[in-house]
Amino acid sequence: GCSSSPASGTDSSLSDVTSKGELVVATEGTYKPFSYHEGGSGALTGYDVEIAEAVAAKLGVKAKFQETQFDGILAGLDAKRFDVVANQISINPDREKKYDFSKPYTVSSGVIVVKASNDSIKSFDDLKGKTTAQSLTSNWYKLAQQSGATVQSVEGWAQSVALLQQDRVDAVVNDKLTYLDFAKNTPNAGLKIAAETTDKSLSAFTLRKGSTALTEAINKALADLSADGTLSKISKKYFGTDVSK
Amino acid sequence: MTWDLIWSSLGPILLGAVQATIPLALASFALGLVIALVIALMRISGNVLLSGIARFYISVIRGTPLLVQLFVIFYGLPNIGLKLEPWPSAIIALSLNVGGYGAEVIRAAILSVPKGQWEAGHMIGMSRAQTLRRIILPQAARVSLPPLSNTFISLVKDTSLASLILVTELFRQAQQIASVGGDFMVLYLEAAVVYWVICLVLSTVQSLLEKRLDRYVAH
Amino acid sequence: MTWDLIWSSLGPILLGAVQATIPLALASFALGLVIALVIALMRISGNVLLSGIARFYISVIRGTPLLVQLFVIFYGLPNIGLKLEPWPSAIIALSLNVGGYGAEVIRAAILSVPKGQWEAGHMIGMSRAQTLRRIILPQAARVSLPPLSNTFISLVKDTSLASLILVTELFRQAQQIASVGGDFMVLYLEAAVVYWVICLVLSTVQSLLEKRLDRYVAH
Amino acid sequence: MSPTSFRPQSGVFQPETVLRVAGLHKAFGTNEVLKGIDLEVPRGSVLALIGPSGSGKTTVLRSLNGLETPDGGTVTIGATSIDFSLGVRKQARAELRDRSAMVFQHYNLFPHMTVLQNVIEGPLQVQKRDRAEVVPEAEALLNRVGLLAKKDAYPFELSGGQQQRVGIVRALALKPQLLLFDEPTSALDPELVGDVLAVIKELAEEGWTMVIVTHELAFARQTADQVVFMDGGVVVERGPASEVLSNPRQPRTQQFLERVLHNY
Amino acid sequence: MSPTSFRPQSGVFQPETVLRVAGLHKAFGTNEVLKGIDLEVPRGSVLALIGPSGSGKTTVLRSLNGLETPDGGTVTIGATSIDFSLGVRKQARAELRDRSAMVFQHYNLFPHMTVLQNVIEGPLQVQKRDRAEVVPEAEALLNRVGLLAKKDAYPFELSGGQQQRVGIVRALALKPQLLLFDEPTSALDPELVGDVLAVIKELAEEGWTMVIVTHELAFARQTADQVVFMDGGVVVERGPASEVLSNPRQPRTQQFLERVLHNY
Ligand SMILES: Nc1ncnc2c1ncn2[C@@H]1O[C@H](COP(=O)(O)OP(=O)(O)OP(=O)(O)O)[C@@H](O)[C@H]1O
Ligand SMILES: Nc1ncnc2c1ncn2[C@@H]1O[C@H](COP(=O)(O)OP(=O)(O)OP(=O)(O)O)[C@@H](O)[C@H]1O
Ligand SMILES: [Mg+2]
Ligand SMILES: [Mg+2]
Repeated sequence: GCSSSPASGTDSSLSDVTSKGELVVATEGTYKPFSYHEGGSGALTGYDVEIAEAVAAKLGVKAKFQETQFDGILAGLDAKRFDVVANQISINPDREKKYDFSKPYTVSSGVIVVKASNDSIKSFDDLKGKTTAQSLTSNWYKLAQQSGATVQSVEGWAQSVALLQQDRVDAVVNDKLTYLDFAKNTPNAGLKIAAETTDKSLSAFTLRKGSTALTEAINKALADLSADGTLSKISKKYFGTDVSK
Repeated sequence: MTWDLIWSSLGPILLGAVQATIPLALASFALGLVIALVIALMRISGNVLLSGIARFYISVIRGTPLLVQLFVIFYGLPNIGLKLEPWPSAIIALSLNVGGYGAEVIRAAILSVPKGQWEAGHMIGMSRAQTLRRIILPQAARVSLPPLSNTFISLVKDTSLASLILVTELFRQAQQIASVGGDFMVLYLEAAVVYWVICLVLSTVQSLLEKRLDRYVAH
Repeated sequence: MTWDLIWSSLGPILLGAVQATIPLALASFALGLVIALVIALMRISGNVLLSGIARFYISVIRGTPLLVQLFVIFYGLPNIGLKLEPWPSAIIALSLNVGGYGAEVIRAAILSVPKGQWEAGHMIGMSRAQTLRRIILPQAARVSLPPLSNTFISLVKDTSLASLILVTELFRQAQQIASVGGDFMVLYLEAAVVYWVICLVLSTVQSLLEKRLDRYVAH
Repeated sequence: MSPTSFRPQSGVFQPETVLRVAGLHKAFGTNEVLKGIDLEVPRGSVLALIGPSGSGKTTVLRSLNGLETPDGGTVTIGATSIDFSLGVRKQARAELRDRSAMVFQHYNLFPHMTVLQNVIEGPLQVQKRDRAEVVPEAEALLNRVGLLAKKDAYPFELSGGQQQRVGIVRALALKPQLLLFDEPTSALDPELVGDVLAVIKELAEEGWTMVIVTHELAFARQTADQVVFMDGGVVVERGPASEVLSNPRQPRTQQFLERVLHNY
Repeated sequence: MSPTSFRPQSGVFQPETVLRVAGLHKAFGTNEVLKGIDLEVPRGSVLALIGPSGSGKTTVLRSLNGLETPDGGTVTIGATSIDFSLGVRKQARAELRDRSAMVFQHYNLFPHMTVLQNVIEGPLQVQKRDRAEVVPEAEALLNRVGLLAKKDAYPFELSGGQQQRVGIVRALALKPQLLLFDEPTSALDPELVGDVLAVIKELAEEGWTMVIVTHELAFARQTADQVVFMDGGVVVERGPASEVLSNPRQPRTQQFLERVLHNY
């Protein structure tokens, strides 16, 4: 709606944050390992959460997290309920029309995950005529569709896995990082990676259009955190490698 | 720009309504009514076991979220070897749901028919089943029409949950389109208007039906 | 292992029920009843404008998904400068919803009180308002108890949508826990059982209340 | 139309007594409502059952029509006899029901059926008779009570008196051996009572066997052969109509008659 | 108890005529139900309104009690006079209502209130009288009709006759200048009718001014001073009770009386 149009006049995005002393960050809270609760019902944590906290610290404010589903996250950003979204939102041209993005803090590729016994899918071209499951957040929707797959939207990763295991879909296209985390915690799931994209997906903090000052401040903070090794450290904690660039 | 979006998304949303929402609602309602009638009859039968089963069924259906019922049927049953496709799963879950809510409506409607009607049926020599079928149910039909049409209106909106088990209906269409650019507010409102129009049509049909059946209770 | 999960998650889920689901339902129901009464009275008032507004309100509330209503109040209203906190937003949306459904129940209950009761009220000199308050509504209360308790049971389950607007209630707790280990089937079932128990308690309260109020209609 | 259709059914087996009730007992919970009722109604005669409210009159009628199951006693209608102390088979109760037909206080017409449909429902659906035979018979009966013109009307379009006349025709169409009336005029406006009573009186004159619960004492005196006065679940007094109504011997009967006649 | 409480209210202004109705008209849609009704009831006298169903009797009573708004004509009760042809202010209708009290055919007691609460509701809530004064008065009235023992019972625990006596007490407790009865016994079992009629008769003897719609002609003959026979929305015949009921001059009156008396 009209709320996405840049605020006319001065950009108060940064001064608003500093004056109230907190950066309001929207996240799903149910998206392991990026944004989830410790042990299920403990404190909010995750890769995106920790990076957001580090960025807030650099800005000299506290990060205040608000958790809701993907539709609420973006609508809430429009409604000025949040300053920024940290939820592995991938940058794409459609979204860039409506939102400002920071510099990316996750660089990852997409993977096709299939059942271990499935040998018929080895590349994106093999998805032609197959059914894939896909969460609404992710950016791999188009890729799968362009490869000729029938794409089913699902609410999250856990359901994607159930659909695969029950042979209700042939493949799941998702972020590689999500799969790796899952495979680490659930070694006997009977799934495997069938193929990986060559394209990289870039995830970044998402802000309202026109939040130029805040975006720049976050970019600077990210650069600082990258320089002092914080990003890398957080990344290694969750993924064992540095995925922040 | 917003109008463009509304216009371009209207096609897929209406398609979702016509291809999934409406047929899903109709099929589930038809099947649900049969279940509701059976459960209602079990509930008012003198048999302790049958009425106990009916009570339990109604209590579980009405006491637990439809979302979970859908999930159990679609994702849970395969664990015991019963794998149903999305559409059958959705129709089963939704009609079981209509069965639970509708059973109470039908039961109340049957009980609202004056006792004298049962007696008049017996007097002319009818059995219990015959009296029920020819005398009581036609009168109960009129009484249960308004609450049943409420159940149907709820059902239309509840079909949106079928998106969780891979049925791409009206609401899912709106969500998918919205998730690309993030215009959830616009698309949800648009979907809401479509639901509203469907419900308005249903209400109109209800009024017409009520008028036709009115002689059944005017006395 | 599954039992461990159920056991360890029971605490947070019950906490969600006690801290959010139940208070949210109670507050919304109380407020919703007031709205329902006002709308019902508008609807049966002779005034064309008032009853038109009431009809429109009921039609919109019942014809559109609650999710969208919540969405509009929480994410839409800030666009016109009205920014409400999650809890007030949830209570407003849910009570407007109860108001729409409850209005029809209360209206039907008022109309079900025999006309002679109005006349007896007028005969002893009461005004319309006085008759309504002292004679009609107490009798309508008993009639509307079962359908209102259905509305309440639906409301309890509908509170789960409040998670969309940042209220961490019962179902959201289950979702959070499920998202870590992927055991959504187990946790959804667990949540369903908790809802069911809440609904059973409500039904029991309803039966007790019905018995207490029964003299109001026994005649 | 032929007046034949208005005559009682003649079976092969024709005992002189159409109805015989002996020692009928019935309790609702601990409330003993019938404490041994004996009745005997010869073919073609009319018995008027009178008594205060709650005395058990309706319960007697309902027992005869199989709507209530007595705890003890025997009921014989025509060739069917049931001893309720033996425990009752559903079958036996249904047979009893087939031999009698009842006219209710509140008519209990089927509101979703036209007048004609109300009348032919039993003969068609239960007795499985031929439509081509049933409809003319029903129309003849309706004509007889002055309601042929209303055959396609719905009950709610009729006055109470008209509805009750349909109720009577519905019972007649079943061709029962015994007609039962439970206060057939007490729900009617006073000016509508006359029409219904006139129809009943004609039926009596045509030789139908009937048991009538009524508070219309003048009517009972004129129409009934026998009057039975019940109170508290027992028969207090019985005898020829004129005798019981004009010269009651029992004090309870006298008191009741006085109250009903409101002698100011 | 003091019999005073059972006496009609005496105002300061005491005209000889308590009720005067002139040219009362009322149509429902195109159905003209009252076509100019004139009535006059002197203080302490009883008027019985009789006539076939649909003749407009109830509509007359309801107009007097402000439950119906006539299209034309004047109604005067005591000091209050309303000309309905001028268009009616709510206020005037309420005043009319305050001067009369009605006893309904179906009692219309408040089912959620005890007998005593039913009786004191009007005096307390509407007339804003003192509870300490109202309750003893109500109890005295209940005692008078033999129902003091039932004061804490709910209506559903009473027989029809008892309920109707409570209905009468509820009306009396309002201390109206005019009592209206709409077929007060026609919903009652025949043996319960007597008690209610006896109470009404006593009220007549004590000097209450009353209009009674009734089909109990014997009662009307004994109790009423004046009988008015209505048919088709007009007064067909009027006069002293014994005259109209015993020697009706109009053929329509004769016909009606015949039907109601069911002369077989
Ligand atoms: N189904 C029932 N359950 C319990 N008690 C009943 C039932 N039917 C009748 N009774 C009781 O049986 C007694 C006799 O009732 P019945 O209806 O036979 O009397 P009645 O003589 O027909 O009275 P009335 O003139 O009021 O119709 C009453 O005390 C009544 O309360
Ligand atoms: N509210 C109403 N709307 C339309 N028509 C009405 C209404 N009330 C009464 N009538 C009609 O007015 C006429 C007179 O009715 P009213 O009740 O006054 O007659 P009545 O003499 O009291 O008859 P009864 O002896 O049956 O009580 C009838 O034709 C009736 O249908
Ligand atoms: Mg009876
Ligand atoms: Mg009347």
